[in-house]
Amino acid sequence: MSVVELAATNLLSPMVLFFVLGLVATWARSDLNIPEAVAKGMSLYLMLAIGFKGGASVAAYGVDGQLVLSIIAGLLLSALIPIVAFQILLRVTSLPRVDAAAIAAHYGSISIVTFLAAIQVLDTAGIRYEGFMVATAAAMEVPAIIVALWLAKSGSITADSNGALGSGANVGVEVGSRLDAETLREVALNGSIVILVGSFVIGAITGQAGLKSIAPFIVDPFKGVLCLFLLDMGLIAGRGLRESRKYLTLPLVLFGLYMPLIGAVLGLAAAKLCGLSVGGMALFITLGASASYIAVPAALRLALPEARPSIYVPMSLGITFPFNLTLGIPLYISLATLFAR
Amino acid sequence: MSVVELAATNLLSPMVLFFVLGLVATWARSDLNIPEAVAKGMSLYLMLAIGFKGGASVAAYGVDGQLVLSIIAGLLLSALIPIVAFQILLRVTSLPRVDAAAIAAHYGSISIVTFLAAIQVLDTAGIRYEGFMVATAAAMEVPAIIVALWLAKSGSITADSNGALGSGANVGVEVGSRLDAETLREVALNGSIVILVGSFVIGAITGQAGLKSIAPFIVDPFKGVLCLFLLDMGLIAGRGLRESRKYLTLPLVLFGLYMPLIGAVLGLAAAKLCGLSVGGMALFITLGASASYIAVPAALRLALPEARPSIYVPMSLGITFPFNLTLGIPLYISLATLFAR
Amino acid sequence: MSVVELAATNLLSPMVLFFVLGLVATWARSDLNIPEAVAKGMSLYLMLAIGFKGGASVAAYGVDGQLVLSIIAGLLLSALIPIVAFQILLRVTSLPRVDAAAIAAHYGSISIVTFLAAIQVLDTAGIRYEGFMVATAAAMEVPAIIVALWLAKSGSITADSNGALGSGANVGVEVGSRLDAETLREVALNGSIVILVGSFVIGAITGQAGLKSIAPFIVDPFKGVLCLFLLDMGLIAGRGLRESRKYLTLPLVLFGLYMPLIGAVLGLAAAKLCGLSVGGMALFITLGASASYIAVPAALRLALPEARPSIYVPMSLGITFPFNLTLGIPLYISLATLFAR
Amino acid sequence: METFAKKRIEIVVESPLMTRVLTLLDGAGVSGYTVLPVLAGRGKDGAWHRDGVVGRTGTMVMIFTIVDASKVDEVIEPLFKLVSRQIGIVTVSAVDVLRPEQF
Amino acid sequence: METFAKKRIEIVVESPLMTRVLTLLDGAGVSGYTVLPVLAGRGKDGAWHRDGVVGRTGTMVMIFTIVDASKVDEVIEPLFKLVSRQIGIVTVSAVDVLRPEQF
Amino acid sequence: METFAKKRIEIVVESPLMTRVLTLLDGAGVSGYTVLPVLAGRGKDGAWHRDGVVGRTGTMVMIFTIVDASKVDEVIEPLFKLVSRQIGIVTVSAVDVLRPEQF
Ligand SMILES: Nc1ncnc2c1ncn2[C@@H]1O[C@H](COP(=O)(O)O)[C@@H](O)[C@H]1O
Ligand SMILES: Nc1ncnc2c1ncn2[C@@H]1O[C@H](COP(=O)(O)O)[C@@H](O)[C@H]1O
Ligand SMILES: Nc1ncnc2c1ncn2[C@@H]1O[C@H](COP(=O)(O)O)[C@@H](O)[C@H]1O
Ligand code: NA
Ligand code: NA
Ligand code: NA
Repeated sequence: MSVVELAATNLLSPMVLFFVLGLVATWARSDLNIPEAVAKGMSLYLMLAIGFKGGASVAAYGVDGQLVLSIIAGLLLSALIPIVAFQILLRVTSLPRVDAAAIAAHYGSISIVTFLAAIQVLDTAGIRYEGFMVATAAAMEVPAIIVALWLAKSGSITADSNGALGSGANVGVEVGSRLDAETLREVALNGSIVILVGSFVIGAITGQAGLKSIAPFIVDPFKGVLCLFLLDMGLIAGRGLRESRKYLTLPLVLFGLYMPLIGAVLGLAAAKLCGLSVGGMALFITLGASASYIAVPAALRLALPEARPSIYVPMSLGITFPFNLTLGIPLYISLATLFAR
Repeated sequence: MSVVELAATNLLSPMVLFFVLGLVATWARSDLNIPEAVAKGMSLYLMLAIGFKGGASVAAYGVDGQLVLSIIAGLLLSALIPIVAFQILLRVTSLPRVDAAAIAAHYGSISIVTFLAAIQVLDTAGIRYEGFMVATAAAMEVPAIIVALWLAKSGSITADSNGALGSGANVGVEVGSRLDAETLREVALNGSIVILVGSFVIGAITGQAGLKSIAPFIVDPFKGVLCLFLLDMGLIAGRGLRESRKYLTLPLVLFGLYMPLIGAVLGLAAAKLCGLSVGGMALFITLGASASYIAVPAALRLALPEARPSIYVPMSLGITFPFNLTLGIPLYISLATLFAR
Repeated sequence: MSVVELAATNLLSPMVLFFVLGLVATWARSDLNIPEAVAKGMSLYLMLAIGFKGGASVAAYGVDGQLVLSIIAGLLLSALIPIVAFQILLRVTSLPRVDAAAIAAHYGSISIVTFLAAIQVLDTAGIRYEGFMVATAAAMEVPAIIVALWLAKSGSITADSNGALGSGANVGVEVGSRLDAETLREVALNGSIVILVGSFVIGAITGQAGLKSIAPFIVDPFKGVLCLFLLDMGLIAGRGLRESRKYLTLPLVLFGLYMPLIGAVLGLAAAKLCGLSVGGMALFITLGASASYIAVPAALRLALPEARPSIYVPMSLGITFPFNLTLGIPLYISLATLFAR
Repeated sequence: METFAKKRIEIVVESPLMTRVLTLLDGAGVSGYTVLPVLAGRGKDGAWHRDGVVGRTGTMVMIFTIVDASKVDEVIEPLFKLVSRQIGIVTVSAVDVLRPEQF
Repeated sequence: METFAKKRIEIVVESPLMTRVLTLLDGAGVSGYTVLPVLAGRGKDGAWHRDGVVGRTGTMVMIFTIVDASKVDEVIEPLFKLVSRQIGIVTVSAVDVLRPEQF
Repeated sequence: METFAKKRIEIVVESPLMTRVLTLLDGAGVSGYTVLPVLAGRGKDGAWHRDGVVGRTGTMVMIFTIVDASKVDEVIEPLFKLVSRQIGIVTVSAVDVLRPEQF
């Protein structure tokens, strides 16, 4: 399939259309909303399912050095992207360094829903991928946060000697000083990582027999649940965008569109180094391109409270996520196909 | 199947029995209850599923003038029934006009769960129906509210010149004055309409391929979810009845039983005019007979706060809904069979 | 299968592994948690499903005296176990009599999730069981509570003449005086009994046809839902254990491990008397061995507020439940196999 | 606008007892009450710490009722008798209302 | 620490009206507000008793806003006009805050 | 019934900070606290308006603790230090309790 065909198919898939429905509903100011408990339940379900399936696939096809290699590549990628993003942001925007660092953290980390959506497209297109990519995804959640906090700290010193930068946010004396052991533990063991990795391990232990026994729960309805979940994502993304319009300057909006492409290229390089299959490459590229909007914001509220969520959340959720979901994924798959072998 | 057989089968279906279990549990004052978030989630699921299936069916069988005709007939029916209901209520009860208008609004609008239940019975009986009836159902939600507000307003003038009517409720100076553009928008774009119509459109776009991809989520478990949902409906209907016993005079209870029949006859006429199939007719009759208990109450609390929810909610939910679910639906299907062709 | 094989298979089943994941997550102090509404929804689903399947199976195989016999045996067993447990607790611990009675109530009553887990293991091992065991389970929920309240009351008199026993808890003048008709009604008609028995009856009425129509909801995804539910149980058990460490003395921990075995032996005797099949025996043993942690605590907070939940809840949920889930069930099935015929 | 002094009685109590408390308030003739959900808590029973909803029994609710000062003792005495044996607390504070006849 | 006296306006109102009340508060220029979910309630309309959430319309929310005493009348008058026709109550009480400029 | 004057410290704070605040209260030796869920809110950070729970991070909780007047400063100072850098507010008000030794 050409990239255009792939994009067209993707744009007309139930998944993307339900996301668009959510955006439209917010735009029309409908009161449609999905209870938080239900959304949380679906999100746990999706992570459990994807983790388990990944584990079961590893059990079936065996593990080799590639798993380890790919996890290491993921860790490095997650640490590298924020540095690139930070440098760009400092150049193209006049944001305080804390805000730039905070945004950078999001792009280094990943969006598991984008990852899920990419898997669906691969499945539909009949392209296989390495089951251990789930573990790689989990590994990429945290390093970006640590690197970004270090960037913010260095920023704080700069800000002290350069008061002008501090305007617009209370860039403070203690910036970056709060990544204590406790916060690190909280971030590294946040619920989504634990259920993802835990299910991956359980899937790997119980293998195909285990998968078969719970397939009617985690495999068959998966795609439908994802549609309902994406409807909620559309609603939230739409609301976030409306609330935060005033903070999103043109340079920031553009950054939200080209930064995933930069992440994608870095992800492609990493995947190439690991020698992954086309599907695995497509997923690695997607991970590089995707931006977090759950784990990272929660961590930054604790560790970098000076950074403004009204900027970083809508950038990741309102701009980059929709871009990846609609156009990004087909593009990344085409990229992978192009560069495979 | 004769109407008696149909009724017997219906009364002993899991669907109806779970509803009865809910009623019994309330009557025995059990603390059984379903969390609101779960009930809301199920309700979103049911509407998404029914909308999508309707749309996919339209995609498969094509659209013609009938869709448009049937929507127009639905709009008119929804506007006509409240007028009939209002006149009856003024004659058989001594309710203030605001309350009469409010009740009338409910009977002009529709109950999507009654509609779902009718579809299940048709499916079980192997009777086909037009997929676009979902769109007709959505179209019928709102007109009744506007007409009823107009009736209430006219009532307000009468009430001024005839103080006696006003006793029993603060029929006020400003009655009916609150259907501003904002309220109208809220009503027309309430969550259930948006997800129903949105899913219908998505179903129509993605067609049978889309349906197939999410069928394990929206088709297979549908009936079971509906059972659990009806258990909750039974619990709520039972509780509502108990709370509101004192407001439900005999004339009101009787109205709750014969008004659906009047709505049914009007629905039959509309269906006949549109030239629908037996199944489509049965659904149109059901829509005419059913009474709203979600969208209309919410709208009336905003636009007609003087009307008492302690009367209109239990009438619709505690009397008409159980009647339709148990005896009404088999009757309506028999009616449709009788008048088909 | 030998007991060791059975235990090994069980310990490596997705069900048990997800429970362990929950324990591990708590132990690592992850913030992983499942919204209460979702957990409640799953629990309703599991009870509806198991009740319905039991009823449908009774409809298929017919009812005879065994059902009645088994219910009577269940009632007696539930009344007997607390007496045994109480006597032991008075001897091996220095707990006030109210606390001893409260703990005893838990062991006489049952854990429906343990029951579900046992059914899964039987299903996996291909061992059939009597569908009416669901009714027996429901029957066993309440008698233990009444007996335990009576034990506590007798305890109160003793405590008056023996002040020393009262130390550690405000064993009061009115202990045991609060099992009025209202509380009894609440306990006997608590939500889980009503949905279990109600679904059982509906299953029995609608039979295999009814079961078939909702099987994609209540049969196919059942095992998967149970896994997610057990993850939540693991999280809760783990948290409860951590909170209550200080109250759990060694004698209490040991009691939580050997008391299920005593209950198991009594359950075995009861099952033998009723002449059940191997599967039915295994389930009866499991019921005898399992301890309540939902219905009984709720009832005791009303009827025996002096007893300390910080002791009885973690004993049942944190010690006995994990023991039964992991080692108990395989043992009970082996026991049943051994003593069958 | 003129306001009128009333009292707000607030009760945090374990969920199983909610119905009992509401029945008591009904009996005491209060004009109404409002029940709020509680997410977490800690008290002398220590057990309900943070996510400490062990087996869901541990959940609490918060009930408040606005009454005339003259009614406080009447309501609070049986209430205190009920709640003091259970897990929970009772407080009273001052509020102003707009329509005194409503409470 | 030094604290400053402010007023807390609290509104319990049926959910469908929430948006209207918040828009009103926005218009009245309050510095912020907080909305809490309500589990159950009873009032003169009696219908929302206990689990009495008939058809979900009956759910309530509780909104509170902390304002300067000088602002109370300004906020409370339109508020009272709105809420008095609906199911709901309004109360005012005294609170102390740390940063007076925040409210 | 005799009642005793105490203080109620109330904190509305973004959810990610909840554990920190509770640990702080534990450390300050309060006798207990209660945490209520929050549905929506608006403040100077404006972003948490109405359904404005952007990506769930924006949810808030409300924590209150009842303490003796003599303890207020001790609790409120570190609290204020913690909360002031975050999204949230702190208020103090007067309440009466029945059992002074409980708080
Ligand atoms: N000092 C306090 N401030 C606020 N809430 C409290 C306080 N003490 C107890 N509570 C609440 O009341 C519940 C029961 O308290 P207790 O009976 O002391 O265990 C706790 O779980 C808290 O939710
Ligand atoms: N006296 C009261 N104390 C506390 N809450 C009340 C009181 N009266 C009414 N309410 C609350 O306000 C809601 C509406 O009251 P009403 O308009 O009187 O029906 C009730 O459902 C309660 O949640
Ligand atoms: N004046 C106020 N009255 C009530 N709640 C407020 C007020 N100001 C802020 N809040 C609450 O505190 C949260 C954080 O406020 P802020 O730090 O000002 O953004 C808001 O989301 C509201 O829930
Ligand atoms: Na990324
Ligand atoms: Na109708
Ligand atoms: Na037992």
